[in-house]
Amino acid sequence: MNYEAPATMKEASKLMAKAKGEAYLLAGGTDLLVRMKSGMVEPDLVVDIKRIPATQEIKKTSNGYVIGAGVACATLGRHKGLLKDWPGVVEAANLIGSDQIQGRCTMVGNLCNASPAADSVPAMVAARAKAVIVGPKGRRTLPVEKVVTGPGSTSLKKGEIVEAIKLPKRESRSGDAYLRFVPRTEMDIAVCSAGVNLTLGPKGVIKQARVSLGAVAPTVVLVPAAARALTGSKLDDKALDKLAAACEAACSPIDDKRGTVEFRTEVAGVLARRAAKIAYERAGGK
Amino acid sequence: MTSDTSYTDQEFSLIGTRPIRPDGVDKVTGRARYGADASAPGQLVGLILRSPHAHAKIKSIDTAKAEKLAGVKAVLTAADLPDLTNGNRASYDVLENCMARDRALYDGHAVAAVAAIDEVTARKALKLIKVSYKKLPHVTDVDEAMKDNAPIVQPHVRTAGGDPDKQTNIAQVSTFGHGDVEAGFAKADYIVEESFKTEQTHQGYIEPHACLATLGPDGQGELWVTTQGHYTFRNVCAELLGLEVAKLKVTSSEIGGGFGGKTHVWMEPVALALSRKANRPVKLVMSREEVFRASGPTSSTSVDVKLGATRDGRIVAATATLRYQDGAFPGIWGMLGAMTSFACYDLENVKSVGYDVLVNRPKVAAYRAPSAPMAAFGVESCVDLLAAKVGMDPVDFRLLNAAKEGTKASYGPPYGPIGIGPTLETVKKHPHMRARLGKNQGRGMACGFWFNFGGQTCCDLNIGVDGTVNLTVGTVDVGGSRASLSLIAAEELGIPYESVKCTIGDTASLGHNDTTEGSRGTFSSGMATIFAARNAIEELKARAAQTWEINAKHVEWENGQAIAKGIEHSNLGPLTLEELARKSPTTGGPIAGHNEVVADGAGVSFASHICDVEVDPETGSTKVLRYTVVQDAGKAIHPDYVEGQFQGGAVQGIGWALNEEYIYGKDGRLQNPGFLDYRIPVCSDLPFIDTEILEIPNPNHPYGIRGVGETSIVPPLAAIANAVSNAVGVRMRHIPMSPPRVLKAIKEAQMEEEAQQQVSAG
Amino acid sequence: MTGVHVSTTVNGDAVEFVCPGSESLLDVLRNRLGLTGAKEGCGTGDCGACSVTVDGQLVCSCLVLGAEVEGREVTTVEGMARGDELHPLQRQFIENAALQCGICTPGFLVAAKALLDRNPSPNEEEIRYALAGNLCRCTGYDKIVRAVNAAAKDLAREAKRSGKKRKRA
Amino acid sequence: MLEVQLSGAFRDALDGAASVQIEAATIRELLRKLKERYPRLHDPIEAGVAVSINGNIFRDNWGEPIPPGAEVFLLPRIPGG
Repeated sequence: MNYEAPATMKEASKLMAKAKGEAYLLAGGTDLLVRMKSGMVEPDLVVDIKRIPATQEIKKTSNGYVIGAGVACATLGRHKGLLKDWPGVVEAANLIGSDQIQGRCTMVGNLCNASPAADSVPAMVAARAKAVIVGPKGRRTLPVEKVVTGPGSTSLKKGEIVEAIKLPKRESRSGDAYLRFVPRTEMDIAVCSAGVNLTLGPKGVIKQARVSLGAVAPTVVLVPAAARALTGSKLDDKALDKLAAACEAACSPIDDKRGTVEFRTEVAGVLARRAAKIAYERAGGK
Repeated sequence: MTSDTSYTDQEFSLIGTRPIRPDGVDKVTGRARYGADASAPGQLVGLILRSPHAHAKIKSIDTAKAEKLAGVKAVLTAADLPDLTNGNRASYDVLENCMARDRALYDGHAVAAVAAIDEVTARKALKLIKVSYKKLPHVTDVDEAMKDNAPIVQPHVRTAGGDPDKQTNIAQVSTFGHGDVEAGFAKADYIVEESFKTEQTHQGYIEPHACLATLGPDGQGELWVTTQGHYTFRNVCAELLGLEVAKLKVTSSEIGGGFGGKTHVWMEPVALALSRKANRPVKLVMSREEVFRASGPTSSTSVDVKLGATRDGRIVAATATLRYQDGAFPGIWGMLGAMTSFACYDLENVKSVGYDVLVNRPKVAAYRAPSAPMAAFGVESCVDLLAAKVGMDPVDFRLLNAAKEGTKASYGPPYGPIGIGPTLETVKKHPHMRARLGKNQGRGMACGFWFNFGGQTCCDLNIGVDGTVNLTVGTVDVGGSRASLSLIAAEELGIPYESVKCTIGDTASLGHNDTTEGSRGTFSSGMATIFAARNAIEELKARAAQTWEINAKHVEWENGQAIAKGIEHSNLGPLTLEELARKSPTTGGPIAGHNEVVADGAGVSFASHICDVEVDPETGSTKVLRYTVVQDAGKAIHPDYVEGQFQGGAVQGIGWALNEEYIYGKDGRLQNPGFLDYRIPVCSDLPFIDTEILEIPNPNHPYGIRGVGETSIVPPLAAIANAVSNAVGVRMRHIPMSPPRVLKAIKEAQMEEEAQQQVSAG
Repeated sequence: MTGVHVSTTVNGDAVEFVCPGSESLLDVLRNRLGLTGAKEGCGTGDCGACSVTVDGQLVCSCLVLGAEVEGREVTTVEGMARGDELHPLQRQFIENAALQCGICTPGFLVAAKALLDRNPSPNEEEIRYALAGNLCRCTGYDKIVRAVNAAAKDLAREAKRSGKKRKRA
Repeated sequence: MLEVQLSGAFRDALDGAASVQIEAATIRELLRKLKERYPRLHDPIEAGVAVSINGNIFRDNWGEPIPPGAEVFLLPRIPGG
């Protein structure tokens, strides 16, 4: 296996584009090395992008934030601006694994690993995050929910690399939250999860909402019906009931070692309710 | 007498104190050497190819391509491990488990092995081995395996004492008890009858199996291995490979946890055989996945319990049917379940029947008080239910029915002095029982029993020229026993704890020692150490007499020194151990004490646990809020490590109760062979675990020691089930009580309640 | 096989090694550099027995490639004691009987040190969550949490004392 | 004469008999005589046996004397974890 650590994204993209055999990008490596260990993948080439300076940066711009592909989730948790503006996204990223894993894992890696249970993805989807992709044909930007097409597969073409995640500018009177269910307090993969991002209008009425669910379908799902259930409400019980029902209706999970269809469906609704309450409070609602 | 095993009440100066452990610095600096930490010049890397099928006929194995790969030094199949077991079926089972012969019996069963110059090459070689399988029907569930039309796991197996012509998965049926249960139930005012299931769990030691094997064409070999019993490993490896026992030296490395799982050989004979074939040292280390798929977890079970009591709260009849799966090879796990199930109680009429059942899963091994936790889960759940029916407090109800000295145990013999009553009295008085509970919270308690064992033991105690002491023992230090044994030697000799250096001897330096199991480490090596020290004292007295030129009968040993007794010797000052040691070259040479003993008479042990939980009614998630362990230790030699055993056992039980389980797919393959989805408790899942050590001396040990290692895993399953049931108002009958199971139980109860309300409304 | 040549610093010492590109840092430490303090309990980042720090960041060395540490600073349990003086965490683990078999101990020590470096006075909950990536099967974690707590107090006392000294000087 | 109580496989081997009468002064003598007199006990005894004398369980000390009138139980030999 060849190991390369290029200094620029262009070089990295070129290496990936011309690679023969199995080639993988290495950011945090917390998924890739596990799969190498188990023999599930046997790379001929691994391209480590962490030596590319831009991948290590969190930039605040007039449009929000640009988070480099190599930024470890632990670093997000120490970023005061991000914590204030996108607490839901940060707490989702900080739920991935232990402190040890946190020191390595990245949101882009979490996204491109293309697991329906990825913790940071529902929060990013709810936040309208976008992926900045570089490839042989230049740069393009894609909503995060369009990157993953199924378990383990993405819409990225050969040689394309997600270089950064863009989070929009935080609107006033808005807030986000992410909750997942795991059997233990730490170290588990989400059995199901929910991300909620909402903006309030006057008098605490929800003006806009986005609700996403994880681990209840082949990919993370955005649930417009759930958003509609919240919009126009002050998050009263009726709205919450409708939210839960919409979430349950959007679930098409599987039975596996981590949970049953019934359990995932039921608890997805419970988590959406709880996350909505937190997001509402963060947005300044009561 | 130097070898009187009976208990004497005495004042101790060191026993019961908490000095630091002798291997502490090695273990906090990374210097301590475990199974995978040893290397030998020219060593090869060994890897094992494992069956991807739950049950399959092995039609052929083609190793030609692997053998031709550059860097491969040996490829091995069952053909390289001929059957030398001489009709000994138990030994043949071990051989077959190490390497499948004509059939792969479970997912993960070894079918071939390689040794190569490095891991990359060894991995490539494994891929080049072509095994042709014919899949056979499989069964992994214990109840399914007992059905008449179930796939047969081992065609030769017949139920012991049963129909000699009938193929079956039921290897053994064991009945225990006394009295007349039918008559007992006829007298009962209240009867409880329930069925329970528990899923398979693994000991989960953090150190995978690992060894470094060297075996030459001269039949001489060495094995460095993480094991609970290096002498047993030596005997088994020698038998399977046709070696002379004395020519195989086995050294036990530091052991990174065992809990019963390192009492059996798994891949060690394969490592030795690879080394013999390659004529080079071979290091073989299991991956975590291999540990889960192919070492020895404990049984999954299906248990029925029926209890009857009279209005005044006396249990008048008790029966249990216990079905335990043994994996693919016959074991005694159902029998142990039957023996332990009712051991806590004084019962006139009791009967328990244990079934040992074969399934296509890995061979079951001992796991800390093997088989007792599952039986206790069923029985202690029913005891709570029955107490409620009678209208008694569950602790009072248990106290009223608890076994005591003279009670005929449900497994047969009468008890000596025992601790079940005192642990319950302690629970009753404990502030934990009076702490307030909040919403969605519940409290549960339960009792547990384990036998404890002794076994063949020997040790050497050698006194150095400066009066320091080398104590060499043959039991493995799994949890701090070197500290306890050093305390015992120092106590007997009357010298400081720091003057004793305790070492675990390899098989060439001591006689046979049984495997360190059955909580026997401190009990039996402690006994041998006491006797060895007393033998050394006899010698020290003789040397003092020689020095003083008086008769040895006038010499006594007090506080680490020889004293000449009698007015005629008042001019003779005491001689310390150090002085005698320094004089030893001229008084007859080195001074030592030895002992070989069969340490029978281990004291049975009882525990009662209290547990508070909070259950999230919307997700079924359970959090343990508070946990208290009360257990009889006989005598706590080093209380830190006694507490450690109580806490560790309780937490293993908590994991088992809430989240740990082997999950098999329809294809009979293990779905979760890793620490990600086999969920052992993490630090943030738990509160501090409070402990209360009771000391009811074992009459059969000079210091009153009972084993302490195992009993603490017995009550948690039931204690937590009782707590969760009290919190949610629904009886939990299936362990682990994972969130999906708890939520389902809550929902079903709600639906039932609603249906009943509709009926009554209609 | 293509070997990668790596120059790095381990426990303050400059070291060089050549390893296959696919080899983990854990295997490099154990098999090439003779530092067997970090243990492989799972190889998948789920047990923390292989914990080390890379440029001060706590990681599972089984999930880092050896090739990645070019020019970095790696610290393992072997680098915790200063000469013959044990780190307060090491001392307190021994004094509190915070280990039984000891296989998880190196990982716990490295992780606990990373915690105290970042948060010198953690409460019980913070200790428990910071150590959630380290599995221990013997102790039930009780005495480990107590040892970390005691070491934090020791370090605070030491810091106070050396602070005073500095003032006096 | 001792009354030897049976349990588990030993009882099953003798069609459910709860006890047998036998004269023996040590565990060794007891086991030898049991095997001679009850050939069906041979296999279960060989598979692993422990003897309880007045409540104390012996697994290996076959030289242990059995006092007259002692309460004797034949148990399967059991391992631990």
